[in-house]
Order: sequence, then structure tokens, then C-alpha cells
Amino acid sequence: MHFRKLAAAAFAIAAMAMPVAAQDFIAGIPRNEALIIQGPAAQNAEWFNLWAPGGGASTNGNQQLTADTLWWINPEGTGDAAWTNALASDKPVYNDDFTQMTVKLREGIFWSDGVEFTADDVKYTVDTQIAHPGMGWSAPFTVNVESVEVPDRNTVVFNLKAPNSRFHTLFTVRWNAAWIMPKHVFETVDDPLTYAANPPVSLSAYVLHSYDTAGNWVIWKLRDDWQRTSIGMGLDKAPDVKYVVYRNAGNPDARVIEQMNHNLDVINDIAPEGMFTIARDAPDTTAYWFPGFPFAHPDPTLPSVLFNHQVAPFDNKDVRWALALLIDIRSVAMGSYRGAANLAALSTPPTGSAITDYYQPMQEWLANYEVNTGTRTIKPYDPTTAEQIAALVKPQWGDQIPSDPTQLKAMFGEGWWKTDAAAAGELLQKAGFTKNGNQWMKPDGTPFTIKLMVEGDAIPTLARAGTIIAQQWSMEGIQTTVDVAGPTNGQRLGGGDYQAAIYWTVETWGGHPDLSFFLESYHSDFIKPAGEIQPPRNLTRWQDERLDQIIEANRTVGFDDPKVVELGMDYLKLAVEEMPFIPLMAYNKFAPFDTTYWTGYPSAANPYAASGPNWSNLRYMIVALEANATTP
Amino acid sequence: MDGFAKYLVRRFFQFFLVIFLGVSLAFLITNLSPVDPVEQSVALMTSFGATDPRSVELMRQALQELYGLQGTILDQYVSFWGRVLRGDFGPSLSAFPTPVMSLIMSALPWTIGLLTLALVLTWTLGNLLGALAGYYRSNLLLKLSGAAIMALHPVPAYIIGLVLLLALGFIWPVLPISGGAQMNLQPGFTFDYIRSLILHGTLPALTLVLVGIGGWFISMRSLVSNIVTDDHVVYAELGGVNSGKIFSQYVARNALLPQLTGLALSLGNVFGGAVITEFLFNYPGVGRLLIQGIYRGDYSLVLGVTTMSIISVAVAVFIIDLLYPLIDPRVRLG
Amino acid sequence: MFKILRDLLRYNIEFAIGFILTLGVFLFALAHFWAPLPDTAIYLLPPDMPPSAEYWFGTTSRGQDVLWQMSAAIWNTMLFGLTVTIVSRLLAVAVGMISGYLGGKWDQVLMTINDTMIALPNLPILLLVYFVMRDSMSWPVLAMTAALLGWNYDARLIRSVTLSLRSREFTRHAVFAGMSVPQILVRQHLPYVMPVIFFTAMNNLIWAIGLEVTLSVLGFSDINRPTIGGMIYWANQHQAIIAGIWWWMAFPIIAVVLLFLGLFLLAISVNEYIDPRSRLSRMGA
Amino acid sequence: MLTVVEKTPVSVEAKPVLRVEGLKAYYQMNYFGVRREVRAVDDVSLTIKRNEIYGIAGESSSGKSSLIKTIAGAITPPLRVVEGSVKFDFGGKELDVYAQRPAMKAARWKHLSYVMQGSMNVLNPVRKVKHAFHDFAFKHMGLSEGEFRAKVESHLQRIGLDPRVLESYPHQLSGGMRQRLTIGLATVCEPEFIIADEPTTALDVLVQQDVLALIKGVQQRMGSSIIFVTHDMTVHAAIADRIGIVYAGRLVEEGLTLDVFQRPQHPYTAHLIASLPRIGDTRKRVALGGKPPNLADPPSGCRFHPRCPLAIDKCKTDNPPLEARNNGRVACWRAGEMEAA
Amino acid sequence: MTALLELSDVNKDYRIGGFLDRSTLHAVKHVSFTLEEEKPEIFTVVGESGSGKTTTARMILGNETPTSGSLRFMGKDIAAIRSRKERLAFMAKVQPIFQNPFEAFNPLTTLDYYLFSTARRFLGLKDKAAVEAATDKSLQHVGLSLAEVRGRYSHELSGGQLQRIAVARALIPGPKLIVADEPVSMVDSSLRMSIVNLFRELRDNLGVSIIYITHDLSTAYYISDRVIIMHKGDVVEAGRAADVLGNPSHEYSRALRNAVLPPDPVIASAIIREKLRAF
Repeated sequence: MHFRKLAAAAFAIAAMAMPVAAQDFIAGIPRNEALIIQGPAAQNAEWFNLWAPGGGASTNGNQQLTADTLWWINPEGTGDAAWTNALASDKPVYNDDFTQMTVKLREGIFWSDGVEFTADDVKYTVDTQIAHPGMGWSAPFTVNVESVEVPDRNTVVFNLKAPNSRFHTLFTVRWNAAWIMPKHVFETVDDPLTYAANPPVSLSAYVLHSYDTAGNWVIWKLRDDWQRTSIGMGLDKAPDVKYVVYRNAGNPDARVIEQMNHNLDVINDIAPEGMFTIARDAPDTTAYWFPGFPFAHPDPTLPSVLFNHQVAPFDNKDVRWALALLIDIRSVAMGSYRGAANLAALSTPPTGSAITDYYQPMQEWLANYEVNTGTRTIKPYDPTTAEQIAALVKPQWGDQIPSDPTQLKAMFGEGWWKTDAAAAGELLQKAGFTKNGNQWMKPDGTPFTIKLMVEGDAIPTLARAGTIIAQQWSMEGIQTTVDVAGPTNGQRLGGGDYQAAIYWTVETWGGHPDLSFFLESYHSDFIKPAGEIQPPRNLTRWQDERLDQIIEANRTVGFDDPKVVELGMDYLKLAVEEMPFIPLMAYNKFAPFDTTYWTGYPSAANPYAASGPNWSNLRYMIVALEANATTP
Repeated sequence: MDGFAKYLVRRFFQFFLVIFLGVSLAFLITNLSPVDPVEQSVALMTSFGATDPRSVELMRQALQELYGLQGTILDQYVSFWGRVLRGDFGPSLSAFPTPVMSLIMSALPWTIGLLTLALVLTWTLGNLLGALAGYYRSNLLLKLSGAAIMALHPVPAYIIGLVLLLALGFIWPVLPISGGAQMNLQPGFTFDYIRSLILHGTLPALTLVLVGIGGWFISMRSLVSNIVTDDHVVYAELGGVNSGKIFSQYVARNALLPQLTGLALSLGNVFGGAVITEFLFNYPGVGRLLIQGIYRGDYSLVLGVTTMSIISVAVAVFIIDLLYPLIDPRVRLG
Repeated sequence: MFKILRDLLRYNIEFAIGFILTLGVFLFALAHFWAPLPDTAIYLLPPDMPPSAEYWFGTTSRGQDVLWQMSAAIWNTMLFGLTVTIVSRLLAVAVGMISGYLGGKWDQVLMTINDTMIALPNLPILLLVYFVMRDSMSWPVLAMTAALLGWNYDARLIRSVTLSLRSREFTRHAVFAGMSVPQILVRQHLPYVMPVIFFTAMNNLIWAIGLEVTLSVLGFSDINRPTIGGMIYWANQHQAIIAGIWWWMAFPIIAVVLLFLGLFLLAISVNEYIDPRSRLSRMGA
Repeated sequence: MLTVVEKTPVSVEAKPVLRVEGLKAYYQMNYFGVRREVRAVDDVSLTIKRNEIYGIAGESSSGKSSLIKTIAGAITPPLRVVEGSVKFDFGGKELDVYAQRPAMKAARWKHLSYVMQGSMNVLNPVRKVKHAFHDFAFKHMGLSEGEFRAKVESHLQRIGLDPRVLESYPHQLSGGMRQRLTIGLATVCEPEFIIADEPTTALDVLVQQDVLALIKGVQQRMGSSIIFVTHDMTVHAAIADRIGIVYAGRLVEEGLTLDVFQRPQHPYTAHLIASLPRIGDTRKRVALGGKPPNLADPPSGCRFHPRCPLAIDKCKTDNPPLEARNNGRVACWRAGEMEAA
Repeated sequence: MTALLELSDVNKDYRIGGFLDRSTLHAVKHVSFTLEEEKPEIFTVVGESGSGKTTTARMILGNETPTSGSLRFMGKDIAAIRSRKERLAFMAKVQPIFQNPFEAFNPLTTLDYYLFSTARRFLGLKDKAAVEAATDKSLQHVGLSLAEVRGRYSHELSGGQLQRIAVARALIPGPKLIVADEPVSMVDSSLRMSIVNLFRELRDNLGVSIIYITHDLSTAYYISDRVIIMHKGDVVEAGRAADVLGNPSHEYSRALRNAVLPPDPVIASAIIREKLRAF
């Protein structure tokens, strides 16, 4: 009796379940008009105000698809091609002492509710945020801006409180920037900090279609008047992508499954093994940044071994160099990325324009660079790392690994430091360390042990790198344990509450040689005593007069001045000499694309936009995608 | 005063005392948490942009003020209770300025729906099988299913969920593996929506059932094996009462009474969410909210969820204490 | 002691199976002290090797032998689980028996604490404690925290047993025979409470190990120490299930299941052995 | 003293309703290698006639409870029937308790009912009393629901219970009411045979007589037979027609109640009777020495010999058979001397 | 004459009931009696269940406190005993015998544990030999010896033996008063009289007074010096045993007296037949 009822119920459920594959994946929206992107699990799903705290830096499409500002930089681009004038019609114009910036705006751009975009919106954006501390860009505006003038509806003049040759970068999108507020909307709002902006008014080509109140998905729709936007103006035909779906696709395993089920076109990040699985099981329906191994897209951030310079003995550059020479970078590359790592010996990410601006020109200098170990000098640089890694991964990937060293360098980086335990030992002895059996003792006679902090869960590849480096150090007599900080990672780094850590402390424009993006905050003025929280850069608390001089010089040259590259090189050389942190590699992101419905994704060969849905310039990818002709 | 009223007053006092102590403890622990919501917000707002250190300092001060995090821990404790008594947990710090209450309220229906269903299913199935296995001890089918349940019992929830996800979402992809309902489907009492809810809820619910069934099964089986030797059961057997009736009315019914208390407690715990399952299947419930809150240092949110959970467990225990005399005719309050 | 073991082994098939399973897993876990490589060493073996004659349970994507990882993981996880179980049992017994026997004010205070602990949701509290402790968070500290959260429900059970024992005549008799409270609780009541302790210990152990796995899955684990949760954590970080490295997760889970079946069988047969009723009939009552 | 032997007429021709032959029922236990065999019922043969009350007397753990459990077919392991048979005769149809289980099950309550010791716990605590009647009796009566209810109510009224008790839960009733209720439950189908295990032990003195009268009354009205176990000799004195004395798993004496009380043939019986105190008599009673036998390791020969004042060597080695003597049966080598004494 | 035990106007109320039917039960009402120190006697409290006899016994033992009235033992208010020391001193003088000997000894504890514990605690003996000697002496009083009891569990002995061990244990501290609550109701009839006879000997040889709580009028008659009959908390009749039980005057006492079946089939069956006719 009971069994029969149960069986009937099970059958009914199964009957309901069977058609799920045949059914539309998204109710009411044709799959071949929608691009499905990995999005976040939103907590405040009904919140679309980009300017309130927590509202900016959204990864649900709001800033990527509806926001716009004056200029964009493609982190993958090089030279002039990396620069895009968006709402501005031209590059910024500064006066001679960099206390005034004038911007010309484009005409014919409209908000999605039909109101025209004008200079008043720009002025309103600045004034409102200054008036409301706590809004996203309130602080930088307050620090920099004396006043904003609008001589005519297409011109904005910013009068600055002090000279600042990089003021325009506040309005230049790499990942995000100060988005322009719709004046006509916010004017009617009592408190811009508590206004949800739901639905948001769009200044870009897409507009909110619908969203999940539980925060699992948001759907954006192509504007009917997509041509009246800065991005639309440049297009010669309507984008094929009519709908953009940001969906929370779950943990990395679920993401892989969903892509292989063709329910997720764009993945933001998965582990290398997940990537390899897709490459193995779905090679015909997937595209990657590199056509084969190492697949990954290098983000312009620089995972490094950070040392807290306020904690002895990490204030000693010989110790830092010794630790660098104890690292076998090939194992680190294999352990963290299964070899798919883009190695970096210089203290700037090996991506975008940095390759041609810094890495390639400095190879010779690196090869000849000498380190004095106290007893002798060595030349630690090894330009053949790429070939060595290629040899390691060849058994697995075979023909996908080219033999041309230039191609290999594009995949695995230009080179890195040779492992040299002997030299490292000499450096440690130079710093007053002694070896007791297989254990290094600090000058004070206590064992040299290290706690190496990693984030752990959200950035697994760095945790993996951490464990392998810890093992290498431990085997050489420096007991190292890996400490998972989880959500407290950022704070502990900011507060100087660590000895050593694996994280990034350098990020760049990617598409521009200017290093002010991170370098500005490395000035010793901003260094706090141990235990106090610092701005989230210069996490190593590296203090050096020569560095201050470079920073101060950089402030006085223009953004596109050739001197920028010279100063950049000065910084890079100083960083090699001091080794304030050990740069390891670019942050490689595995972001495979499903080509079942869409083609024309960016790649290393055609890097017209960044790979990965978090980047705002993904919007350039979305409008460029083409429907796959072979899809029914 | 009448004895019952006296009992009620005492029980009420204890009820409030439990809530007061529990919530205070939770407040204390949450406030000891080193994750600083201001730093989390600052990090989020600055991590991707060009950052001017002077601005960051300014931003930090502004947020500190905005979040109302100034004052001593005692001040915050007092104002916390003031708000809780008004049913307000303040604004969420990670989803500022959305009130914590409205975050919880939007996650709660999902969690309650999923967990209540799964719990009732688990409870019913676990107790039924446990009672049958305890009563018909020589039945081979029951022995086998008992062994299967026993083997499943120690397997961690995450593994069970993962295996189900793989099996029914990938190898034989018949069920959606993520989210609470189909995208872009209008919520409402429509066939499509309800079907979608059921389909999306199946995997997480199945996980919860498989995870939870063992506990009920084992305790029920041992309860029943004790009851079958009770005089009234032996007497009914001597009286030729048919065995189906003995099983249902004499054995199972008596054994179920203590299990009801367990059910009530578990129902109270529903408000804490099913963290791992929600996390794995991306189910938009309280458990996922809680984890996000913990990760982002949103202790208003964590405290809100914890407080709700404490209150609901206390209420569940309170209610079962009051209702028990009605369920079990033998029990008298005193 | 040896005789008891021999009797149990010879005459109780459940005990024999349980004993063999538990002993097998125990010996297997013990073997990690003689592992050829340190249990935290990585990339010393070829990664991702499926089970073979050379690597019985395959190797992980981190270049570790699953066999030796498992061996250490089971050891460490059981150490954690048993610590939680034993500490929480001690708490439950102490609170339950004192509350049940002394009654009155003691009972009220202890049961209010108990009810408060019951109402506290475990996971958030544990995670918050984890944050508060940070690098001083070691497995013994975590075990103590878990133990503090894991005794309350069982204390109530034990209390109710003690409560019924309190009104038995032999308790009153013991009082008039001049026995002290500890004497009465330990000598007179504990034998009756033991079955409850054993029975709840199993559930508590499962709960503790589930907790360890949950914390690991959420990213809160000491990744320097191989545990069952730690193995799952690392397997996840390498997307092992999706990548087809099933042996990384499957074997540890099978081992845990076998261990639990073993422990469960041991628990029920030992319970039968120490149960006052069966003890009495054995003694010939 | 008047010797009014007002025996209920027992037809000699009528077949006995119960025949127990050579019954042996042992507890066979094996706890972790400790093998124990308790000979709770050791070679008992007896017959019970129609329309009689047969009392079984004995002390605790003498095996009297095991005996009637075995007769009722209510044994669960480790108690097992090792030898012998228990046969009922219901309306001319013979029913072997252990050979015809399905038929036995069908006969329960219709022909054979049971009043258990400890009436406190024999009713399901979470169901109302009326459900018990329905569960036990409805199927045997062939009545409609309404008729059944009326029948039950009138039956309860006849035994002095308010029919409203049907709507109560067991715990709401007093011990006396509950015991009446179980007697009511056991007799509602008017069975031919009732097994009663210590039905008055837990009752207050004042109620005891009423309940005994009730049992006697019901039995007389229905003409059923009752086998009745109690350690209380005064209860046997009050209602039993015949008494069997059980000692250490064996029937040591059997006879008409009056005979047993006035002329006990076994030294044990004699002692039992002699040690009974009575109001108005403060003469010193001599207690029996020694301790009751352990059924797992009973004494050799006559099991009473270690405590028996009349024991001779033969008693230590040879087990006396239960033999007919003086209108009853007795198992004692020295029964002759007893008589003389 | 000094009073060994003096109860004056003792009352005990309980709250009972639950949800809807809460009420106060007057378990013991206005009970007063006195036992003289110089004149040991067997004082019997007769009653059915619910008569308040057990509650009275518990109050005498100090396990319950009266709602009103006072119980004095050798001039000292029993309810006022608080400290463990005072309590031990009291327990040395007043000892209980419980109803069910199988219940009174923990089946999982050896019997000698109770005996030795008593000897150690109340006689302050530390030395093992002294403890054993005291124990053995006490066991001799009840016709047993330590050799027979040592290492035994309760299930190894008969109820009568256990009850005698219980008496022996109670005798170890040299008590003035033994409170025996239904001490023979669970003892087989063949052994019952040995316990009852033992009480007589204690009174006569050791000068111990005994409060004998029972529902059994026959044994009460057999050994008591004085008797009170309780009914629903009230003492309905009190006096010399032979008067109260032999010739009761109160209606309830008479009913109780009549309810006792004599061990004589002729009279007993006649009584039942009489009852039957009344139906």
C-alpha cells in the first residue's frame, strides 16, 4: 500500500523533472539572444545605487552595463589602442601646473529615460558626493576638487585644490571609476545614500530587465535607443546580444557543470583543474584566452610574497633576497597553476603594455643584475624559466606547447630568479643568521620560523602557492606554516598583522605604463605604525627615500609623458635591489567562454577587452559578440 | 495565584531568560569578531580603483559614522536591545542601508520552505522506517534499508550534496543544480512557478533528507525496541489485536511522543538555515545569508540571524512544553 | 578486561565485526606515523595518478599518496572527534547528573544554562569564535569550543535518567548508609547512565566530524594538518570531483563510513554488555 | 467448624478444558558466553476442568508466572518450551497452543483471555479505554459499531463500572477501577478460559474482596474456567476450587482448596499454611529457614530438601513423583508421615 | 520520661494536578504521637495507599518537611537539621528499612558496600578490620555473618535475607529508632515471619524502637505494641494493638478489619459469596 503510493509519487516527480532539459533555461527569453555570465550572490538584490557604500564595485552588471564615465582603459591593451574616450570626446586637458582639468563631452548621449546627458550631470556627480561623505567617491573629490565649472553644456572645468597630474584617473575606468550620476533622478531624492535607484537609469547600452529578489540573477536588456550611448555610437550594427544574464552559478564545480550543460557562457574564475576538465570534455564548444594551455587570462595584479617590513627580520633586504633565492619558481608554478602561470620577476604585473614597456626592455639589465651575498656576487636571473616550465608541462599537453622561446615567454613569462640555496645561505649569514643542523637561527639565537598567511578559500591558487613555498623554505631550514586568514585577510594585511603573506600589493592600469595607480600610496607619508590600519596598498610598509623621490617626480609629469616609463623603470630597479616583496606571477584567471551560442570572444590574439565578467570593459565584449551561426 | 498561572509565569520568565542570555552571549561573541565591516566596505570600494590614501582615511571616518559604530561596546549593547525590542536589527553593514530585517525576511521564506519540507519528510520517513525496523526486526528489506541508512549517517552533508549534484545535475542532468527557481519566472501561484520551485528544491531537499534521516531512524528504532516489551504491547499481542494496529497505535504512537520534541527543536533551528546545503546549491536562504554576513564582517546581520534563531528555538521549546500535555495525556505540568 | 574482550569477540558477532572494522581503520590510521613521506609534503609524487599497484588509492592533484594522506587524516580527525566527544560527554554527565540529583536551585541554574546553549546556533558561534581566536586557533581549541556547544541536549537526557534514579529506593538507602553525593553519583548512578553516554557519544562523534568537514568546506581549516575535512578542502580547491580525481574524496569517505559502522557496532554491543539489565541477567539475576 | 463443601458441579464426563502434559519451559540464555538454563517450569502436568477456578500458589521466582505464561502461549525468548504440550479444548475442538499458532491467535479473546499482573501498564497509555475494547473484542462479536458499544456498556455496568470510563485515559482511573476494567476487557467476549496473573496483588485491601467477588461472579455466570496465580494464600482460600502448589518449578501438591488448607500433604505446604498470621493470634510463628532454591542450579533430589524439617537421605538424591493421594496429588517421599503427623 | 520522638499536629500538603485540575492534597492532617525513649516499642501505622502513612514515615526520616506542626527527635526539630554533620548525627540514631529489598540495594553494587559505608561514616572507623568486625557483629544480630554476605549482589539472595541485611545495616550505627516502611510486603510469605520476629527481638534485646508502617493488619496485630490507623491523612483510631485491631471502633477501621481475608477457605469463601450476593 504505502510502497505503491510512494512509487506513484516518485514517478510523478520524475515525470515533472524529465522535461527540464527541453524547457527554456530562462523563462520567456530565447537562449540564443541571451549571454549568460557568472554573477555574484547578491545580498541586497534590490539595490542599484552605484554611489552609495557597497553599491559601487558591483559585479552584477549594474556598473558594467548601465554606468558610464569619461574615459576607459583596456587593461589588456597597449599604447593608444588601450585608451577610449567614452563620455568625453577627447583626452583630458590640464593647465601647466596641473591645478585645472578641462574636459569636452560628447553630444547626443541620452539616459535611458530619454533625458539628455550634459555637463551638469558631471558637475552634479562631483558636488553631490562632496556634500555626502560616505558616498563612493566623496573622499577623493573632497581631497582634490576646489570647484567644478560648467562653461557650456559640453564642457566641464575642474579646479583642483592642489596640483594633480592624475586627477583624470578618477574618471578613467580600468575596473571601475567615478560613474556619472543622473542629475535629474537624484535631484528628486531626499538622501542619495539611502536611495535604492531601483530601477536604475542607464547611461550605457543596456537597461535593467528583471532581477531575482533573492539575489541569484539579474537580467539586462539592450536599449531600444542603444545608439544614443557612448558605446553605441561606435557600432555599425545592433549588437546580437539582446539580453545579458548575470547569474550566480554556485561553487566552482557547479560553474563547470553549468558551462558544460551550456547554461553559463562566461565563467569568471575556476581552478586550473576545472579549466582542464572543460578543455578535455568540451573542447569544441569552448573558447579561452590562449587557444590551448595555459588557457588563462592574466589579470594586471601581481601575486607576491609580501613581507611585513615592520617585523624583524623581514626589514632586512638580505633576508628577503635569501628567501627569494630559496624559492623554486617552477614548483610554485606547477603547484599553484599546474604550470599555467605567467611569471614575473619585476614588481609590476606582466600583462598588457607592461611587457613592451618594461619587461622586454629590462631583460638585459635583469640578466646582468648582481647580488652581493657577502662573500661573492652572483647573477641570479634566469631567462630560461619559460622553457623549463614548458618541459615540465609537455608530457601532459604535448603539441599544445610550442617550442619557440618567444611564444613560450608570452605564455609563461620572461624569466625568474634561479634557486640558489648556497647564495641564500650566504645572505642569511651576512644578515647574522647561523645554521644549527638543518635549522636556521636568527641573530638573537632563536629559530627562524615563518607564518605565511594566505586568504585560503576565495583565492585558492594563492593558497596553493603558499603551501609549496612554505614547504620549500621548511626544507631549507626555515620552518614555515601556512596560516589561512579567510575573510580577515584584507584587514590583517592592512593592519600589518602578519609576518609574510601571499597576496598582491601592486595593480596597474594594464593598458598604460603609468604606475601611479598603486605607486602613489607607497609614499612614506602614508605609512602607519605597526598595528594601525593603512590604506590598502603598500601592504609591506616598505619605506625608502629613493622610492619617495620617484613618487614625487611622477606626480609632476603628465600621464602620457615619456618620463613616466623612465620613472617606472627606476621603481622596478629599486624594487629588484630591495626586494620589498617577492613578485611571483600575474594573477591568472581561468575564464572559459562557451561558444555554443556566441562567438568572437576576446583572446590573447585579439585582446580587445579583458576576459572575465568582473571587468567593466566587458561591455565592449558584449556588444562585439556574434551569434553562433551554427546554433539552431 | 492559581497553580497553572504560576507555572506559566515561571516558564515565561525562563523563556525570556534563555533568550536574554543567548542573545547577549551572541552579541558578545559577534562584537569580539575582528572582522571590521568598515574595512570590508573600504576594501571593496578601493580595491579596484585608483586609490588616494588621503581619501581612504576620509572614507573610513565617514563610514564609521554612517554605520553607527561609535561608542563603547556597552552603549552599542544597550542600543542593540532597544532596537531588538522594536523588532529591528538595524541596517546591514554589508548591504547598507538595507535593514537586516528585510534581508532576513526575503531569505526566510526560502529557508523555511525548503527546510520545513525536508524536515517533515525526513522526520516522517526516518521515524516510519525506524519504527518498522524496530518492530519487524527480522524483515530482510528493512534490515537492508537500515544498513544503508546507517552507512549514510556518518557521510558529511557536503559530500552527499556533491554526489547528488553530480549524479542528477551532470551525469544524468535532470534537475537544476543552482538557485531557488527558474530565472525570469514571475513568482506566484502558477503551475510553472510552483513546478520550478519543486524542481529547484528537489536536490537540496534530497540532500537534507539523506543527511538527516539516520538520526531519526536510529533513535526511533531504539525507542521502538524498548516499547515492544512494554506490558500494553505484550497484552495487545496476547489479545490477538492485529499486528498492523499494534504497530501503529500501540508501538509507533507511543514512540513518536519523544520524537515530537526533537521535531519541534529542529523546526526551531530552521531559522538558522542549512548552511552547507544552501551554500552548495546556491539556495537563497538564511544559511547563505549568514555565511555572507560572517565573511563580510556584517555583524548586524550575523547577530540578526543568530537572534532570530535563538528566539525561534526558545519559542519552539516553549510551545512544545505547553502543548505536550495535550499530545501526551499522561503528562501533567507542575 | 582481556576476558571481557575475548567473551565479546567470541560470542557477539556485532562486536566482532565492529572490533575488526574499528581495529582495521585504527591500525591503518596509526600507520601514518611510519609514512614514507611527511604528511604535509606536496608534489613529491606524480599528481593525479589513479589507484594502481603502486599507489593503491591513487595520488592527489598535490602529488600526495591518498593512502598516507587518509591514514593521517583519519587519525587527526578522530583525535579531534574523540576529544570533542569525550569532553562534551564529561560536561553532559557532570551537568546532567548534578542537575538531576541535586535538583532545586542547582537544577534551575544548570538547566537555564543548558537551555540557553541549546538555543544557540552552533555554526555561527563556532565561526565567530574561529575569527576571534585567529592564529591561536588550533585543533584542541576548536575541539574545546565544539565540546562546549555539543553537550547540552544530552545533558538533559542524562538528567532525566538521574532524576528517575534519584527517586529509587536504593538511592535513599545509600544516603542512609552515609554515602556522599559523589559516591552515590559515581558508584550508584553512573552504571545506569553509561548506556546513555555510549549511545549519545556516537551521534556526538558524527556531529563533531560533520562540523570539522563543514568548517573545512567553508574554508576554515588548518591546511597544514591533514584531516578528512582538510582533504575535502584541498580536493575542492583542485575541483577534484569535476576533474575526475574521485579517489581523492571517495576513499576517505569510505574509510569514515567503515569506521562509523565499526564504532556503531561496538557501541551497541558494548552497550548491551554494560546495560544494567543484561549485566544482571549475565550475573544470574 | 462447618464443612460445607459447596462445590460447583463438575461433570466427570466432560473433557477438561485445559490439559498440560509434561511441560518443561526453560529460560535458555547465552550472554557473552555465560550460558544459563533456568528451569522455570519443570515437568508440570495438570488438567483444568470446565467451570472451575484453579489457583496456583508459590513464592516469587518459583516458576508460577512462567507456568501460566507458557500455558497462555505468551512466552518470548529466552523462555522456551523444551518439552510437553499445552492443549485447550474449546467447544470440543482441541487446540495445541504451540502446534497450532494461527488457530490459537484466532481463538484469543474469543475463547481465551488473559488478565495480566500490573494492570497499571497493560492499557495503552495514550489511547482511550474504548479503543482497547474495540481493538480486542470487536472482531469476535459480529456486531455493528452501535450494538458493540451498547454491549460493552452493559457489560461494564454489570461489573460495577460507569460506562463513562470508556472515554477516559487509563491514567485517569484508580488502580481498582483499572483492574476491574481489565477484568471487564477479559470477560467481554465471554471466553471459556481466563488466565489471571496476580489480579489483586497491587490492589488496596478494601477493594480486594470486591475484585475477587467480581471474578468469581463472572466465572459463575459464564461458566468459564479460570487459572489463577497468586502468592497470597488467603486469596486462594477465598475463591479457588482447587489449588496447585508450585515450588522451584515443580508442582509439589495439588488438591481441593479445603483439603490443602486443612490437611496439607507436603511439608512445604504445611509450613506455608502454618506461618500465615491471623488477627487475634499473637502466638509466635516459626519462619522457614534456608533460602529459596536457585532455578539455574536447583538442589538435587527433592528440591525442598535443604529447607525441609522432615528430609531424609532419599530426599537428597531422588526426586519424588507427583502421585495421587487422598483425593489430591503430592510429590513427597514422606507424605505418609506427614499424614500421620 | 523523655520523648524519643514527638509528633505534634503535623500536617503535610502537596500541590498536585496539572493543566486544568490543579488542587492541594492534604496528605497528612493533624498527626500527633509520642514515643518514649525509655520504653522501646513497636509502633505501627496502618493504612492503605494514599492514607499518608508513607509521608509520615518520610517526615520522620527528615526526607520531607511538614507544612505545619513539628517533629522532634530527642527534643530536636527534625526539619531544622541542615548541616551535613547534624544530618549524619541524626541518621546515626534514626535508620530506615525500605519496602522492596531488591530495590533498596542497587543490583549493580555489592551488598557489603552498604554495610562498610555505614560503618565507616557513622562509627568513624578507618581500619578495615574494625569495619568488618562492626559489620559482622551487626549481621550476627540478624542471624547472618559477613562471610555469607561479602561480595554478594542482591540478586544472589532471597528477599528475606536481603531484608535482614538491610536491618543489620540499619543497626550498625546503633540507632534508637528504625522506621520500617512496608518491610515485608515484598517478602515471600515463607520468610515474612522471620523478619517480623526479628523486629520483636530488636525491641526486646537491643532496645530499639520501631515504627512499622504497613497495610497488613495481620502482621500488625502480630507484633505491635501500639497502632494508629490512618485514612486520607487523618488518624482515625489509635491505641493498643489488641484494642484497635481486635476490636476497632471507628467505621473505617472496622471496614479495614473486615476486609482482611482469613487464611481459612471456609470463612474466606463465605465472605466472597456474601459479597457476590451484594452485587
